[in-house]
Amino acid sequence: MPQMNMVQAINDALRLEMRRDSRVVILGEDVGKVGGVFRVTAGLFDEFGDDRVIDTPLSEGGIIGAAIGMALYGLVPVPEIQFSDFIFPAYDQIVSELAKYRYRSGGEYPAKIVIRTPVGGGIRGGHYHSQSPESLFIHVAGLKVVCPSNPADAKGLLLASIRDPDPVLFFEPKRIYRAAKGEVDEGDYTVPIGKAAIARDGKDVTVIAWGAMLYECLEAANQAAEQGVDVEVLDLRTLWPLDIEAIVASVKKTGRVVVVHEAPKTCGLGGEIVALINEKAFLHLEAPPARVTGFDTPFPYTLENEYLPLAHRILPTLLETARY
Amino acid sequence: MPQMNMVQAINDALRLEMRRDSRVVILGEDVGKVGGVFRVTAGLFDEFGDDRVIDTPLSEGGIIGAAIGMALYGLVPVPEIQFSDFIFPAYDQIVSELAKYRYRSGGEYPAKIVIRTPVGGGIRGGHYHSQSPESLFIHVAGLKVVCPSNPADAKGLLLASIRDPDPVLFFEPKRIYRAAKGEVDEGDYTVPIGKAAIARDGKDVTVIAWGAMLYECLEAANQAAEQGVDVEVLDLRTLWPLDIEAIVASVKKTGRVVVVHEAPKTCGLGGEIVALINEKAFLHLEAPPARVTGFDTPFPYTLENEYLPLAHRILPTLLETARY
Amino acid sequence: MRPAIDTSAYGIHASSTASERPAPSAARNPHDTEAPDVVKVLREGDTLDPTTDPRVAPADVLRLYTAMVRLRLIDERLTALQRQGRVGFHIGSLGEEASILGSAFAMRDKDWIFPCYRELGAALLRGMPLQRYLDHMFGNENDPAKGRQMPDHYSWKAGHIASVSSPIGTQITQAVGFAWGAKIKRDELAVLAYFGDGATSSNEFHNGLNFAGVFKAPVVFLCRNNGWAISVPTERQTGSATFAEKGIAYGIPSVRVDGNDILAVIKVTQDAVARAARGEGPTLIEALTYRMSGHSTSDDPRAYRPEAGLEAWKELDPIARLRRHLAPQKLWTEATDAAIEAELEAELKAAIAVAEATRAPSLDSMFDDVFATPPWHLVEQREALKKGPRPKGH
Amino acid sequence: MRPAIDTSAYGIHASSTASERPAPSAARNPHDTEAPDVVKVLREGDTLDPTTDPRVAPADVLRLYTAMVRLRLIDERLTALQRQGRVGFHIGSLGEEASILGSAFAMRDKDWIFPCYRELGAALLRGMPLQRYLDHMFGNENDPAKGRQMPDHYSWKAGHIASVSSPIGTQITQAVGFAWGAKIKRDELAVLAYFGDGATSSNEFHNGLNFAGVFKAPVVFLCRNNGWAISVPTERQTGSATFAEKGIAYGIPSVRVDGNDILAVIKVTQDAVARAARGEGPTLIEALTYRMSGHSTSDDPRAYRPEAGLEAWKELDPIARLRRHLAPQKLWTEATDAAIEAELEAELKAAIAVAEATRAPSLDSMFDDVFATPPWHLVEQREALKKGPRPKGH
Ligand SMILES: Cc1ncc(C[n+]2csc(CCOP(=O)(O)OP(=O)(O)O)c2C)c(N)n1
Ligand SMILES: Cc1ncc(C[n+]2csc(CCOP(=O)(O)OP(=O)(O)O)c2C)c(N)n1
Ligand SMILES: [Mg+2]
Ligand SMILES: [Mg+2]
Repeated sequence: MPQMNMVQAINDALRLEMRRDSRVVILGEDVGKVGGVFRVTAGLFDEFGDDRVIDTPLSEGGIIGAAIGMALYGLVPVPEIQFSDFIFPAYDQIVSELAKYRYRSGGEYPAKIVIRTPVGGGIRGGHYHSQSPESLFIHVAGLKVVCPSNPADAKGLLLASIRDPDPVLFFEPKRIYRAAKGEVDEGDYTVPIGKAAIARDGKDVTVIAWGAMLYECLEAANQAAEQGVDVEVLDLRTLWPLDIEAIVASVKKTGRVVVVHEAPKTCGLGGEIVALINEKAFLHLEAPPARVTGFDTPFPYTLENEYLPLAHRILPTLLETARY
Repeated sequence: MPQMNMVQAINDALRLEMRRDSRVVILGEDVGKVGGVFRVTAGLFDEFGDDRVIDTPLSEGGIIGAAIGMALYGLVPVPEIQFSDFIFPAYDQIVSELAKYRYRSGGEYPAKIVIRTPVGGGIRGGHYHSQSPESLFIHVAGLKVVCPSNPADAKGLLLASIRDPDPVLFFEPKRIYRAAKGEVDEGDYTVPIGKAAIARDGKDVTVIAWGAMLYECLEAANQAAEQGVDVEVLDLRTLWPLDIEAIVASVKKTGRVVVVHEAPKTCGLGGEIVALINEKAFLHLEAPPARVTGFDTPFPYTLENEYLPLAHRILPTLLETARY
Repeated sequence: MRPAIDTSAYGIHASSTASERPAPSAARNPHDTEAPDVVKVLREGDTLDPTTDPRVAPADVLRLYTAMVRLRLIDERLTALQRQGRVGFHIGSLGEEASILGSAFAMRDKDWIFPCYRELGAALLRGMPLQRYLDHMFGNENDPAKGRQMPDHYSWKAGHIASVSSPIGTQITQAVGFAWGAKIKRDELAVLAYFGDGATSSNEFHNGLNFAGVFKAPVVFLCRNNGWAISVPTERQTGSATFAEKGIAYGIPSVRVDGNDILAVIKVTQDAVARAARGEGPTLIEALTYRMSGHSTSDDPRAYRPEAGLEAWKELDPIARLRRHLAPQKLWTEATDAAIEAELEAELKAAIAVAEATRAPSLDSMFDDVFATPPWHLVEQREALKKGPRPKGH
Repeated sequence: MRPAIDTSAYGIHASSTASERPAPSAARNPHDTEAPDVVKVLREGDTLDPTTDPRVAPADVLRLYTAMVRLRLIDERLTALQRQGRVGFHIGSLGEEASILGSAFAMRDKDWIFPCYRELGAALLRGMPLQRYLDHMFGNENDPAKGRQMPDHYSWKAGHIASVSSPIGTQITQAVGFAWGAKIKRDELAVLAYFGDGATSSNEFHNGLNFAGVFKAPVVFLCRNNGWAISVPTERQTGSATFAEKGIAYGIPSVRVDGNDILAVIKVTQDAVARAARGEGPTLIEALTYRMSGHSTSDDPRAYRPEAGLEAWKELDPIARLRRHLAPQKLWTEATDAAIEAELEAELKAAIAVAEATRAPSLDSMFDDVFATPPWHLVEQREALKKGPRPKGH
């Protein structure tokens, strides 16, 4: 199997699916001729032409609104939002329209699109090229939310997302776009939506993460191991609907849990996971579930590495929770 | 002291502050001549004129964007969004701009506005006249969020919000706009932002609520009392920043807690409150913290009373939690 | 301690305080329709302007007349049902029937319609069954929207009618995407997108027209300029002299039409469909008309506009104008309206009886269609709800 | 297991794959500036068009020339610093200096400027200290933005410069609200709002111009039409023939100007300020210019546009054109540029040295200014961070 980075794996999935299914179209800012500001759609314009890989005017609302219309017509649009920080001009189309279309029409009009967008910090992008807005979409009923942590999952999850009957927000952790490399099957395969993966087996404490922070958790887990704490690392992969079984199983095993995410702490997905664990495994808890997250401030530029929940911030919480 | 309903109390606060402070202006759809679709701004156009009570074009993004600009100039805008369901076209201006202005300019440009908007179900408004989007704003650092449950608080909290240096989302529970009545001081007074109120003293279980659902909790508490369960009811009043002290004190007293809100469960404020309680009072918990909330579906029309967390749905959870 | 719930308001309530307001503006002078650029067909007397006459077959003209009268009667009945508390809400089209029915008539069967909320007439003209509509209005178990949406938020895929949404303007961009999708697939069809004058201020008007202009999507944008967005008059909506000229900003040809002249509306819409079919892209139509009633059953317009303004518009009533055209040709007699009314009355009575007697949607149904298949959390929530107690009075 | 972090991308990376693309479009032909409606002042040779000449004092012309040269040199230096990895990012204005400096010059001191991200020149012309700017570019402790924002996202209240934001278009509506606020307060001032051609597609362009048109806010909308929005050419941005004509949709008078003719830009901006001062409201200016460099330090335009297109624009270089005007009058000699460069070089060297040597903002500072006073949760988060370990390499 060839080695690919995340960008290549996502590009591979898009190419494969566009060859297989002529209904798939890509639209967005700079996705065409230049292949996207991160080059994720590179080469697709050349292969599929301007009708299927479409540079649009500078309007996220227009991109998503038009994509919804295309979906109602029977196409399978995979719009790109250049940075997830710029998704908000389209927020009304996503939460008021896309999320509710199937429901409000009694099933007559499913509006299935996959919104691809780079997420998270790590490129010194400051307030507006670094945010992780997943919980702002998870709270809204009707959207599936996915975030892969490695090239093989990225390809398989994207193919699953495009073939899923429901709208999907597909968050691509830009910090590891090129840095995360691995073997990727060249063929057609999917990774199921709604299933987490155990990235590291452990028995003392569970850490739940996704995307770029997974690697920070693994790093912290290795450091914890040196101190005799055996950490289990769960890679959520699908952020909604959560793999609640995997979470509960792991927490029942370890009795201790830490959730890690880049987004601000308050009303982030971490809080929801803690509340769900309370509901489903309260009597198994041997320590208070903890969160290591971005702070409740805008995402800063110079102090980016102080803001992010990197391994040095995760480790103490892991140890505390394990030793509670 | 005169009796007022919520609409009258809010109107009273606006009039008082507009008389006191000539920087205060109101803008929004139908707020002027007709005094708002719920009549909350009735009479203000006549008293203060078209320069300070302004009917705008139909654009929430325009209303909030312009209000931010007015605030930068030195006015104190109190824009109205006709229904909180229609706030999303302005979401980018709120989360990318309003919330971050003071921070990103190193304090040079605080952008202080108060966004008033009716919230929640109870008027048979279906998907788009019923939602409770508070957690979508609480997650975003830089915004204060307020939701009163009675006329006296509504007036005092609105005056505090207008005088607060930070941007505030002021959610008005439309279900009780006219139904909640009470004595309201005609004079100038404020209710502090960030302070909860104990709406009912109790020792067995704490229920945390706000806005219209407070009355459902009180009703359920009365029914629970008949079954020998003594419920403490906390009215949050300010949704962010939370009165964490009041919450922790009550939970330490009862050891049991139920959070109630209209918004969908997942990633709602309830989950955050449960997670915070875990962090701050884990060893005091004698039962799993529970949530009684709207479901993770769009807000339905016919089955509105099945969707809402009314007393009949709150009571069983109260009893279960108390008897756990 | 638990206050009674206030279910009275989606919209405007009549002002209770008498107030000395500046005289409200007229918001669109009826004489605007006399401007030279406004397309008209019907002349006083029974003649038609031969240069613009779309030459609609007499049987079709009569069908349209019937549809206008029926639509008005249906509005009246729904308003009455709302006043009686039997239906929660209704938003009618009094005075705007010609704009709605003329434009819908001009679209071909294969074409699609993206309504705002005030174009029931378009759906009915396409054959949406009255029973389907009333089941929706009562939000009962047979409502195709499964009782989930407010009244007048229907959809009807078989009739190529998209799903009505409350947020203003959102359907405009979607209509453009739909039409653009057809163009990408090399399917020749056109899409009619309806919206009001207020909607021209929305983000989505801008996005929709901009994308349509760039990608030459085959869309007919029909702006019903009825003078008001709830209480806000058109002068407060835009600084431009007309809504039609907004097309210039997007390179989209546009036209103003007398929206109370059904033949003129048909003419300009047919021209727009022909442009779309020739691959020339979108057209913006501004139909000059007037919202003769309140915004909806929640609104009392006396609080913000003078009754006087209405009088001039009553002269221009689209039904009366078509009647004045039909009568001299003996296509209309006094008996015509009575017959239409009698027939409709029977249909309505039956449909209302059935709709009202049909029970509410099941609890289960609340959890369907959020996703294609309910995930674990919705299954859990559904089962918990079904096991628990029901609300009082259910 | 932890992969190295990729810090290379805010923007476009050069294409590595050779590809057979259709010839990229030119996006704004330089000869557009010859259209009869485009305002020009500078003629070939050293004469000025007397009908449009704003009659700027020679000393001011020289000051503007100096400012243009300095701006270009500063761009070059910042780009070099970015290439050396000393500064994280820079977005320059190569080729657009006249549009930026001419319009800023035409505003009165009391007026305000709402920049997009490419108008450093306007802030510098108003006197923003170079040290302040460089402290910001290095995101150090003295950065007035406290190292929180990306480079080139400054603000400067004392100079009436609003706060730069990344999301495209948001400043437009804010500028309108600001100007409208002044109007409500009966304070006579004007606001200059800058944005690019791409920004005309944003929600906020529509909202801003619509509100300004209705409320007659004293705003000068300056659209720098530089041909590109990153890789997207103007033909993909709008179906309209010009950006100026978008003003019609809002009832806003508009004008096209040769954006590389600094005197012409001054002329149309002064006219717009005069209109605003007379209470006549907003004006939309389309300045025809060209982005001669990549979008930013993250972009390599060779991936999407032919070098050939640049040649014609180099002929129209705004600095060279002003120089051709100054030289015959002996206001410019070869020595002029050398002197400007030498002076700037000394200033820059000193400022960079200080900025680079200044330490990063404190941990505490990360939690300030979210609110006026940090609530309990931020105090807790701050204290926890300060107690905990620091990241590697800090
Ligand atoms: C985004 C949004 N904002 C506000 C509203 C509330 N609202 C409903 S209808 C309406 C006026 C619409 O006016 P117009 O577009 O002219 O259509 P008309 O009702 O006159 O047919 C308003 C403000 C809404 N539905 N959606
Ligand atoms: C809402 C939003 N979407 C996308 C971007 C990414 N982006 C940054 S600059 C730019 C192009 C802007 O083009 P234009 O308005 O013409 O200004 P110019 O850069 O040419 O001066 C894009 C797409 C953004 N910053 N904000
Ligand atoms: Mg209208
Ligand atoms: Mg540009």
